[in-house]
Amino acid sequence: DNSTNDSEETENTESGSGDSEGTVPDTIVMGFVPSQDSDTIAETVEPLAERLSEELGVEVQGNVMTNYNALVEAMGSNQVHIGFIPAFGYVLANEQYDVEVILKSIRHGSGTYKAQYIVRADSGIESLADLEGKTWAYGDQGSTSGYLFPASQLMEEFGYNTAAELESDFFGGTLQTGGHDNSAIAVLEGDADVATTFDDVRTTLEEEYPTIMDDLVVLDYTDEIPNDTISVTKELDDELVQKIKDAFLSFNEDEEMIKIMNDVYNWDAIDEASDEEYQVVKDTYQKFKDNIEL
Amino acid sequence: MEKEFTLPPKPKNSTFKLIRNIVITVLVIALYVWTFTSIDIDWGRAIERAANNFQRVIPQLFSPDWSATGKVALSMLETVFIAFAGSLMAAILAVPLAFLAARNMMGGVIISTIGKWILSAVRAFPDIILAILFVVAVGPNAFAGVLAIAIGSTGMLGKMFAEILEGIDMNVVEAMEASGANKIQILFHGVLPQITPEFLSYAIYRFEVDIRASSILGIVGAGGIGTLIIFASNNRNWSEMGTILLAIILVVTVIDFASARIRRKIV
Amino acid sequence: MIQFKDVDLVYPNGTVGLKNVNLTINDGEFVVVVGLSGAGKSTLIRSINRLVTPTSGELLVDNEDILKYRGSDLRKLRTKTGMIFQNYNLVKRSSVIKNVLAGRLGHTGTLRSIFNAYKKEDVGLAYESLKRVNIAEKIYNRADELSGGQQQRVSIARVLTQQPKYILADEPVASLDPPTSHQVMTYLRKINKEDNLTTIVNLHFIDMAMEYADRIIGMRAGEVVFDGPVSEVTEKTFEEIYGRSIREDDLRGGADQS
Amino acid sequence: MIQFKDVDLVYPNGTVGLKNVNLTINDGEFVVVVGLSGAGKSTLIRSINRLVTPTSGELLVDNEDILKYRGSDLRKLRTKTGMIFQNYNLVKRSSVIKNVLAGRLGHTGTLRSIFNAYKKEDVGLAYESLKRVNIAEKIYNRADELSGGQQQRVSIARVLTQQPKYILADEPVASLDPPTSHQVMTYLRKINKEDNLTTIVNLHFIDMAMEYADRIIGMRAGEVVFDGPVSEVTEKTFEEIYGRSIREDDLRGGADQS
Amino acid sequence: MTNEKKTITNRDVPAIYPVKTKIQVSVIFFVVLAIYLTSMTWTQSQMAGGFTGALGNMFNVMVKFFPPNTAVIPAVWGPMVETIQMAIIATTVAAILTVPLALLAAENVTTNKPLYLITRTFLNILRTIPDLVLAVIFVGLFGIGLFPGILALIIFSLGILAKLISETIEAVDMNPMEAMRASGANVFQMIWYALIPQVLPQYVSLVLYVFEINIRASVVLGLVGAGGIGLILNQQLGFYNYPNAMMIIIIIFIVVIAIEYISTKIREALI
Ligand SMILES: Nc1ncnc2c1ncn2[C@@H]1O[C@H](COP(=O)(O)OP(=O)(O)OP(=O)(O)O)[C@@H](O)[C@H]1O
Ligand SMILES: Nc1ncnc2c1ncn2[C@@H]1O[C@H](COP(=O)(O)OP(=O)(O)OP(=O)(O)O)[C@@H](O)[C@H]1O
Ligand SMILES: [Mg+2]
Ligand SMILES: [Mg+2]
Repeated sequence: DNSTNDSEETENTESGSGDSEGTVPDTIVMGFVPSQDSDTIAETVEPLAERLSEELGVEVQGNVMTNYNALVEAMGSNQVHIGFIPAFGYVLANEQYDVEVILKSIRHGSGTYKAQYIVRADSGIESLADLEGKTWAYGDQGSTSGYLFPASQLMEEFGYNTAAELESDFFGGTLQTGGHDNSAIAVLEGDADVATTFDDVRTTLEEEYPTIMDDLVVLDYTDEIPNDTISVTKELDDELVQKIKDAFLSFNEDEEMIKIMNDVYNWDAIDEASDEEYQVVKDTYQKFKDNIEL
Repeated sequence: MEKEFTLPPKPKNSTFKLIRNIVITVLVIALYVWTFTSIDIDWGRAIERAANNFQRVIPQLFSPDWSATGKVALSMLETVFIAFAGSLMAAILAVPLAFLAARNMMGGVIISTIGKWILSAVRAFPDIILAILFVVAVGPNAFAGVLAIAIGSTGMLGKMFAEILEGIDMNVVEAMEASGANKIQILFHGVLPQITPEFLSYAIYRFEVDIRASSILGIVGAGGIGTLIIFASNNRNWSEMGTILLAIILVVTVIDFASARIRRKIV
Repeated sequence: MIQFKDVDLVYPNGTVGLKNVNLTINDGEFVVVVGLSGAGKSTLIRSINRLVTPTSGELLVDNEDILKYRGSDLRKLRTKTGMIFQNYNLVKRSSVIKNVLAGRLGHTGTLRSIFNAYKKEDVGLAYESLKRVNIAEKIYNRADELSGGQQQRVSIARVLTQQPKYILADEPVASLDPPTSHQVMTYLRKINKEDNLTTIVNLHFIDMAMEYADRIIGMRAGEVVFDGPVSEVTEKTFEEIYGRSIREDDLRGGADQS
Repeated sequence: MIQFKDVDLVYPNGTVGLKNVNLTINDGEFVVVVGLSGAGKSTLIRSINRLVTPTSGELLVDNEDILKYRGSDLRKLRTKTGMIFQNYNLVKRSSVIKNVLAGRLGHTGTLRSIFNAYKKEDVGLAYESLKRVNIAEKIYNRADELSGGQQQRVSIARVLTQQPKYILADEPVASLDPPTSHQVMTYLRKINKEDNLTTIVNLHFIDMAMEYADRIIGMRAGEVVFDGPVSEVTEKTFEEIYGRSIREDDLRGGADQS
Repeated sequence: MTNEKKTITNRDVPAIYPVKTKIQVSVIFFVVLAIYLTSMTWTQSQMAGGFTGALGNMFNVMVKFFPPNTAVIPAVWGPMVETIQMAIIATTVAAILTVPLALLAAENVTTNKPLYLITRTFLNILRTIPDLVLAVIFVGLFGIGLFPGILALIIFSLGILAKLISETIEAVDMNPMEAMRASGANVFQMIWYALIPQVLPQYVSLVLYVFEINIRASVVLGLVGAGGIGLILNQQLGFYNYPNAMMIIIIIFIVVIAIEYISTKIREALI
């Protein structure tokens, strides 16, 4: 029912001017929600904002937020113009406020990543089918790699219509852990049999659990999940959007910038992206949207 | 004194009271039985886990990551500013609400009940929703944090202020009434002098609490200490968590100390 | 002049506070009301400035029936009757001068008083009043830094600053020791004489009542059981007021059972 | 027998509480200590059960110097001296009987008392004591439901239950009205005579002191300025105790400035 | 008198406040104002948009939460119960642990100065740790689940409770204690007979107050895997099911109100 409101909603939002060309704000605000599906997480976007400001000749301000609802809503009300959002957050923002994706991150040479199923090495679990009746640990139901993609894959493979059925009929039990690291630890400690996490959560835990690489093995991977997006609000002036796009893409040629992006956000490069690439996430989201179990 | 004695029989509580007490006792016992039997905790495992993890977490926590000091200090300063502005705003907003909610101020149980309900409603609103609302209103920045903290604290401060108001010496109010002062004059000369020190002291106390109300600041992108906590936790960076903890303990202790002195002065 | 005409007062819970009270108190009198605890002394005094409202009868102050007063009429009445309380009822945390100035609130505009912008004369008057009760040097002390007797003197100064026509004092010395009590009573008496203020005082103490009063009113169970000049008071009068039965009964009972 | 020998007491802040006090109080006496506020009456009385500790001199109770007592010695001393306070010092939210039984705490083991497992005799004794002050019917009432006089009687019952050898009463009637005061004093006197308990009472009231005491001790500024039987008390003695200067000075000052 | 009044000269009219107070108050006022202005400019300096449309924007988001979806009530029940149970256990344990700590931290009971100071400091440090940090650390230590959540709540409420109760203890009427001391009672007997009855009503009402705080704190705990209603609230927000989230908020509100009502009743029965 949300989608029916969309057009009104966006018209209502104060956009500064009724110009069909879109607006050029005095200060461009970037909102950044780091994805939990990555092994290090950035705390600041300061260097990026400064560079962008130089390139665009407009003041750019960057803020890191810890909750993507806040970012989505901020983009909806035009308080944030450029959002660094994980795929799932982008899908919501696009559905609610017609936010458009312009760029995506490239990590480890790829524009996508995968989620992994991890089990204990000595568990005897060899295939996804062996998971029947076992306990499943995931971070939370809003996590693309931790929940949505693996659940969708299992539902298709074993013929369940809703996630609720999957959880109650296929699995013996589920454990919501709040984070990927916690899921992996839950399997390690024997509280659960399988965890679904980003690839590869084990590296974050190596320091605390030195033998984790051997103790836990990857059972399987999910389909490809699109990487984090750089998205802009609909109201932003097209020309400006193009300039932003060019500016970001130019960073690919800039050694120093790539290093910053890599150090802080694990990004190797930035690539163009279009809404279609996120169709797979949209489809998955649709599957869960109305029957997600409380 | 050796002689026989009989105590008079204990007075029977009225049957209503007796039944009430029995019902309450039974309910409380049932509540505990229900809680402890139905809650899903494997105590043994938890202890075992703690023993295993102790080495992993605690030593790191107590060997703070000094390289993060600059970053943490900056966030802390930011947080202090936000908390100051937010709790001052809350302290002001809470005053009219407290007068509304205090039983001895506006007359009428109805008004005070409504006032209390408003305060409860404000308090029941989760930080996360407040944060979203204020980000939408003013964008992701420290000021959204100020607003979120202001509203979040208003509920608690209003409740405490109302309790202080209910405890004032009404004789003084009567004395002023007897000298022909009107309501507003009584408010300024009879009521306010009695409550100001406590109000201030609670406001300062709330300032301390707000410095710890960190999660909300992470949500709004205010960059305060809350963001750092969440990131340190997501990255399982215990030594940085140690630094953060140390910073908070330090700052709050300093403020606690200062506020204790201020409070002693004003009360 | 204050006149009670067939005044009754029944509290909402049914307790009878005043029963058929008829009294006339003339200007400039110094009247002491005595009676046991619960006799209705406070009720009598508080009726006069309408802190409580009699349920029937007429109560005339300066020939106007005050029982119908509301709002600003009431405030005007209270401006002209000053009241002194057993527990002083000072704002403990405010300074002495602020407490004394509070007596002028009834004469001061709301806005003025909010900003503490009292008229110069008012502040002067407050200071004069403090001098009259000999406590001017404590002007900036907080009220709770003073001893009981000093606090009561401040509260007298507050009433003086109010420049009332009547002073009502509800057991003004009950919390004080005898020498201090005498001192406070002496001040009250002095003011009564100097400014010709009609003064009505509730007292527990028989000897003190005799020493200071022009006229004594004895109350018991809401009724006036004695009314006359001090010279008419006999040992028997007091027994009547205090109820012979209470003292003797109680004691005899106690002695029986031991 | 209680003997003060050259007792001095200086409070940590330098205030002199007692100055060179020499007194002997014999068993069974009913002594009233009078004096102005701050004269040191409370200090004198509280030295006897060591709620305050004199800084020099000797204080013998039953021929032992109590100034060196610590720990259990001290508790034993306190068990044998019962104390009655101006404000009754009851636990307001506990029942009368629990308050009275508290008098036996000194005679009861910690564990026993925590579980309210008083000995049967103790409970009987408490009940007897309540009967003696004629308030047995209030046994299960909460202390704060009683009037002042009744509360003071409960506190007397508490002391009786303690079965002390000495009773110290620090202004036991200062918060009570005159008839109730007389009643409480009568009970104290009765107990003094019946049980032959040495009783030392602080009083503000001159007339009451004269009415009940065997012997009067007058204090001023920490010193004993009068000590003798009631018959020796003259109007002048009292003026000496209360200090003529204070009253007159104060008043004259006040009158000057108006 | 009347003549004198007319001759009051300026010299006779004192100021309402002594000069020193005036200066002090002004200095404090301006310092606070200065910090406030600094804070405001500093925090607002990052604000790009300004206030235009702020209320409209908020309203637009707010309407998305309505109408609350009542269909989720049955599903919310489980986690809500869990939250209540967590709060019950945590509050009970904290209430028990508070007693010795509060006594040790009360200046009028603990006459041993070093002991008092140590307890005070310990409690002060305890109080400074944010609930979120506690939850994160305990999840790290004990793994996910209700247990670390409960522990976090215990420590968190202990800090508040012990401080407030020690303050209550410091404010009690010491006279009954003196009376018992005068009759030879020892320290435990004094506490048991004179202190506990006086502190009990305050104690109960503070415990209930902390219970209420604990219910609300569990919303935060859910964020880090420490169980309770916070988990599903975040999840519903994450899925953009705002009407569901609103229903959850309303249920939390009802529970808080109910607890407040019950605690008022209990307090009335006790006092
Ligand atoms: N607000 C009230 N509601 C109900 N009854 C009241 C109220 N105020 C006083 N009373 C009762 O009215 C009676 C007279 O009370 P009042 O206060 O006038 O006595 P008093 O002579 O002043 O006694 P005291 O010496 O104790 O001050 C008493 O029985 C008292 O309990
Ligand atoms: N704990 C204390 N510390 C310092 N000074 C004290 C203390 N207790 C009493 N004093 C001072 O010691 C002097 C004697 O006090 P004490 O209480 O014995 O007088 P009192 O005769 O009982 O007076 P009152 O009639 O007011 O009870 C007073 O000046 C008093 O201020
Ligand atoms: Mg009265
Ligand atoms: Mg004394």
